[in-house]
Amino acid sequence: MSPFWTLLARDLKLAARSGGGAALALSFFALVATLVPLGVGADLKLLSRIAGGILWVGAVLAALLSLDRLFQGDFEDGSLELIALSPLPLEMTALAKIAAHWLSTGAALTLLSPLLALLFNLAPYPTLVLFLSLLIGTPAVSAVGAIGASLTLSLKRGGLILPLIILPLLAPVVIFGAGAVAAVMDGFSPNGGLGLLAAFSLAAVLLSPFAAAASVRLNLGS
Amino acid sequence: MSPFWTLLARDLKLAARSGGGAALALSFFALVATLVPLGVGADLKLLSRIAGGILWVGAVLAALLSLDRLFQGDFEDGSLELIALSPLPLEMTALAKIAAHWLSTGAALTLLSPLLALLFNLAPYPTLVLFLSLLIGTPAVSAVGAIGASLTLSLKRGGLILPLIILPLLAPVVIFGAGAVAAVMDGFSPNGGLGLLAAFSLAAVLLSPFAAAASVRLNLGS
Amino acid sequence: MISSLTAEKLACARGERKLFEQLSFRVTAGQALAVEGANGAGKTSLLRMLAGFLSPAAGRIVLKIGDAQSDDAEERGRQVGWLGHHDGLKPQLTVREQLTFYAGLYAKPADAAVLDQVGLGRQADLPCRYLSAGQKRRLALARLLVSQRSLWLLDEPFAALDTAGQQLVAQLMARHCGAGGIIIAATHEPLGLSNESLKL
Amino acid sequence: MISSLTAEKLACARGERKLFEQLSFRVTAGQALAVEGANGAGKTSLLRMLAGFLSPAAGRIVLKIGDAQSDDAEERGRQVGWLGHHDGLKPQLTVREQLTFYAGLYAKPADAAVLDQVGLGRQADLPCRYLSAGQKRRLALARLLVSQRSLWLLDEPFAALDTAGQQLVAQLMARHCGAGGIIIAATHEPLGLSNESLKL
Amino acid sequence: MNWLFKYANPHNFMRLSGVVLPFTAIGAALGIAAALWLGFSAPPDYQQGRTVLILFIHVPAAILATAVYGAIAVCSLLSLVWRHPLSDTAARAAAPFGALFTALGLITGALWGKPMWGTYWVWDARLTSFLLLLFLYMGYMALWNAIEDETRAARAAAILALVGAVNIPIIKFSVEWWSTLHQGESIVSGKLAPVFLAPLLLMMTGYALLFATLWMVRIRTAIIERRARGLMQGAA
Ligand code: HEM
Ligand SMILES: Nc1ncnc2c1ncn2[C@@H]1O[C@H](COP(=O)(O)OP(=O)(O)OP(=O)(O)O)[C@@H](O)[C@H]1O
Ligand SMILES: Nc1ncnc2c1ncn2[C@@H]1O[C@H](COP(=O)(O)OP(=O)(O)OP(=O)(O)O)[C@@H](O)[C@H]1O
Ligand SMILES: [Mg+2]
Ligand SMILES: [Mg+2]
Repeated sequence: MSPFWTLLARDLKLAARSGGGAALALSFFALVATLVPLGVGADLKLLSRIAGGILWVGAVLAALLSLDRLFQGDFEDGSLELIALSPLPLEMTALAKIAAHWLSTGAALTLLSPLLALLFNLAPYPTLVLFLSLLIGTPAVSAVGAIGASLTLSLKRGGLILPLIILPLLAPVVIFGAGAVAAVMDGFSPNGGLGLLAAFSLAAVLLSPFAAAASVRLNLGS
Repeated sequence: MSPFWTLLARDLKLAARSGGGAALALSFFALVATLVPLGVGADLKLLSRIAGGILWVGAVLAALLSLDRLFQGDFEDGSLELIALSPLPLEMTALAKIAAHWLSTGAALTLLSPLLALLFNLAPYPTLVLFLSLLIGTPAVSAVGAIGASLTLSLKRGGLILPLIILPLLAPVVIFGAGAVAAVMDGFSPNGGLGLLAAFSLAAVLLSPFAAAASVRLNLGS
Repeated sequence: MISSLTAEKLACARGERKLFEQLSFRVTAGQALAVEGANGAGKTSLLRMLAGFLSPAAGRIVLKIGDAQSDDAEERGRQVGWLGHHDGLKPQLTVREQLTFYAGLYAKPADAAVLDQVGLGRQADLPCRYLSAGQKRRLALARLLVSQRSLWLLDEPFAALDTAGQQLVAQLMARHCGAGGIIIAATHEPLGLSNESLKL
Repeated sequence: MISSLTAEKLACARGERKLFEQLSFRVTAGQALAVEGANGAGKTSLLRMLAGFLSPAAGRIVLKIGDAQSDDAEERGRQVGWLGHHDGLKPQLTVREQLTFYAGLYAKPADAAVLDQVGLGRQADLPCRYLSAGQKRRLALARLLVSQRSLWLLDEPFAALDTAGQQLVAQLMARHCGAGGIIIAATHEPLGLSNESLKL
Repeated sequence: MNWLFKYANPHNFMRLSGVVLPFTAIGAALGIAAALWLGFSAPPDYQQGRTVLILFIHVPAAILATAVYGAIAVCSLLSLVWRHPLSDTAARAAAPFGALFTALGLITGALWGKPMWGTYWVWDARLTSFLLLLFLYMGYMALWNAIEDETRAARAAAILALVGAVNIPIIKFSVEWWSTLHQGESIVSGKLAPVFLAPLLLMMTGYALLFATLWMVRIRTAIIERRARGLMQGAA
């Protein structure tokens, strides 16, 4: 395996062991999706109306919950120094970590979403659009999140500053994603929204490794 | 200052420095409250309908985000051993930590809630009930959260398993809290819901220090 | 004042491995005991057992204070001054804040002169994140002094210290024993005082 | 193969404090340099500078490989074998997994015999969370060997090791120099080989 | 770039800003006073009544809020690419004012909304993107405060500011796509009556000069503080 795949595989393994990984992001997502109806009330029409928005926000939050340790664990125990000295450029390191994060959260959340949509009484077509929008949009969450995680790397309690930094940047993802679902519910085409989402996601994944690498480098110099 | 207050004061200081503390819990709360309309749509009538539920879920999530480090930071750097050897019983340690957490999250969230209620176009009386329900209910979130945090103490990535443990326990809080808001919006009295909430909260704060202390003790023996 | 600490036929099991069995020793006031052994022999485990974090797989630990004796772990913990592998420092707090915190926690006065004693006078207002490895260790020493406990459990007290630091530790240990305290220290080097030693 | 490493008038500032200035030295293939100094003198900072994590406040570091020389930090990093204050181990991974990971990351074969060499043969399948302080350090040593770098930067290589472990380190260092490698080590003890030394 | 480096080194900045400061301060005071006087003497709007006066506080605040973020982004670029030492100080000094202008715009807008739209808040594109801007400011300032080491904080904050700068147009655009209600562009297209336009433009100039004044004062304070610390360190 090349260094890139080695790192990716290790991050997935770490996520899977001891309290991380897909299963847990899923549980969190499912729990939020359950709590909201408990709070909002059982009106099925109301629920299906807000389903797209709530599930999108839930997915972003679920992904966020495991983001703050993306680089921090490696920083605190000295692994990050060793990774920085390896033949793998820091940009590729960031990309591997984004990919691992997406696989263990975003991808899993996407797969679970149709089931949760069922709880919200969402019709099949909007459900499909929700699924697609999550598939296209969640990589952007991991990518933008990686920037935030690398900036807050050296903060012991970065847990709360991270959302403050990245959530405003993620507003377009939520708008385009949930907007596409709303569009089909109102009888419009979702293509515009999904297209914009894809463009945002692509740009985020391509550019964020550079920003993340720069701020990791910065934090190593301490 | 007694050992109890010393610990409480230190935890507040740590929360305030470097990316924790009330300001950030608030921002997170406000951000979630902003993302939901972005996802759900701008319909003010719809928003005021779901305001109670959404704000309650948002408050629980904001409190949760800083919970996983409640004991873990002290565990990893060896402070917890030193605290355990101090004259302060572990039960009181847990209580101090619960209090510090509530002051730096729950209390602040409660104070901010009327402003966010404004964004959701919630009428004055339901806003008052929301405020009261948060005031009464958020201590339970910190208390139940402390149990979860102490259980997941030795897991490096407890971030995700923690919500899984505590969110189901917190379902009653959300139901009673948001329920009280919904009740007044439908013209009923909120007293029943608030009463149950107060009972739950009181029980949680009184009992959880024992559970938390027991599992801290367990984790120290490793 | 503690008069003695007795370990009776202690056994320690980690996972499926037995680290030691039938371990008995006795330390009386004013004595120091050096615990020696290869890496992984169980020195840290023994110290954690004495502090009450780990419970022994067999045997018991008896502490005698005056004439009263007890094998309660929690009670023993109240006598313990602990210096472990981890220093218990918060990167966000300054050296002085850190010391004041532990003094308050142990309900003891925070004596600022201690910082000069361990050679951190100039760093008093520096956040702990900026301390070097040895400086962190010195702060942990200061904390040990401030806690005013009589049963010192020290895990590799010389680690990370320069020559002057090592001499300081030896001197502090000698003074502690002189004042009737008890020291049990895990170490790979001689303690530099007249002490018993226990080979694991 | 590296032929030499030269530091020219290096200066290091942390916060507003100057740790050292006008520091120059040169190490050639097969040589070892011991960096000595009190706690907080700047040993770790110097090593971090040499590894390229910190940039010097003044001066430059030149690495000569064959006849080509360069002062690029990133390029130098690719030659560095690093043993820092932190071991870079994950509690969740077993000893073997940890070693295989670093071998893969450095694109080098994972030689299982290395574990026996550092005395961790029996712990190969134990998760790192269960390792003792010295065993962690031994695993870090194994990782250093597996990475097959020629410029070793070692921060207190003897820390936490028992006597046998310390001898092992001395022996590994001698072998590395014998094979034409370069070692720069921060230490409070003699390295146990014929080496230059630098006092901070 | 050379001219910039020449005038923007701390020493020259202190000299230059010392000369300019009194003028901007006086200009700000005059501009704002004149605008207020003109504004109060203007006839009440037939539709909005006296509440139209909020316009003079609201619009300049809203415009400056965005402009200040632009200034921070430019400073960040200078700092990251050319390692210019003063630009970090400048960026940090500007942020609280940007946040304040944003908050002021939000508050005055909300107060205005009650009589105009019957509610303090609606989820309209402009309002929402403005709220998000406030969060961006808060995140930016929080990051500065959270990292203790100043050089590292500066670079981290600069990276964040630039990422934000790329994203702000996208946010604005996405929010507009999502929902629109707020007043459209009306100054440049001349839809605003001259009686209102004159005081508004004066007020805008006043605000801008006020910001320039406060900004320079904060930068100067930061420079002086750093010098003092350097001296103390040297003495110790
Ligand atoms: C909380 C509520 C409000 C917010 C956050 C807000 C925000 C803004 C923003 C960001 C601008 C743009 C400045 C620029 O061009 O860069 C603006 C301009 C303006 N706002 Fe508001 N606004 C609010 C409420 C209102 C209300 C209720 C009115 C009156 C009906 C109003 C009237 C105007 C006008 C006339 C302009 C100038 C438009 C132009 O020519 O560019 N705003 N506001
Ligand atoms: N921001 C700062 N302000 C002031 N001093 C600082 C700052 N950051 C680090 N220092 C000082 O720089 C020094 C760091 O030294 P370094 O870690 O290189 O020491 P060392 O020689 O490795 O010590 P040790 O033997 O204890 O490991 C310490 O004296 C520390 O107090
Ligand atoms: N779950 C487990 N399964 C098997 N072995 C374990 C387990 N947990 C701990 N161990 C072993 O127990 C021992 C722990 O020893 P301890 O930390 O007390 O050693 P030590 O004497 O302090 O060593 P050092 O000098 O390296 O600090 C190690 O050998 C470790 O491998
Ligand atoms: Mg040990
Ligand atoms: Mg060091």
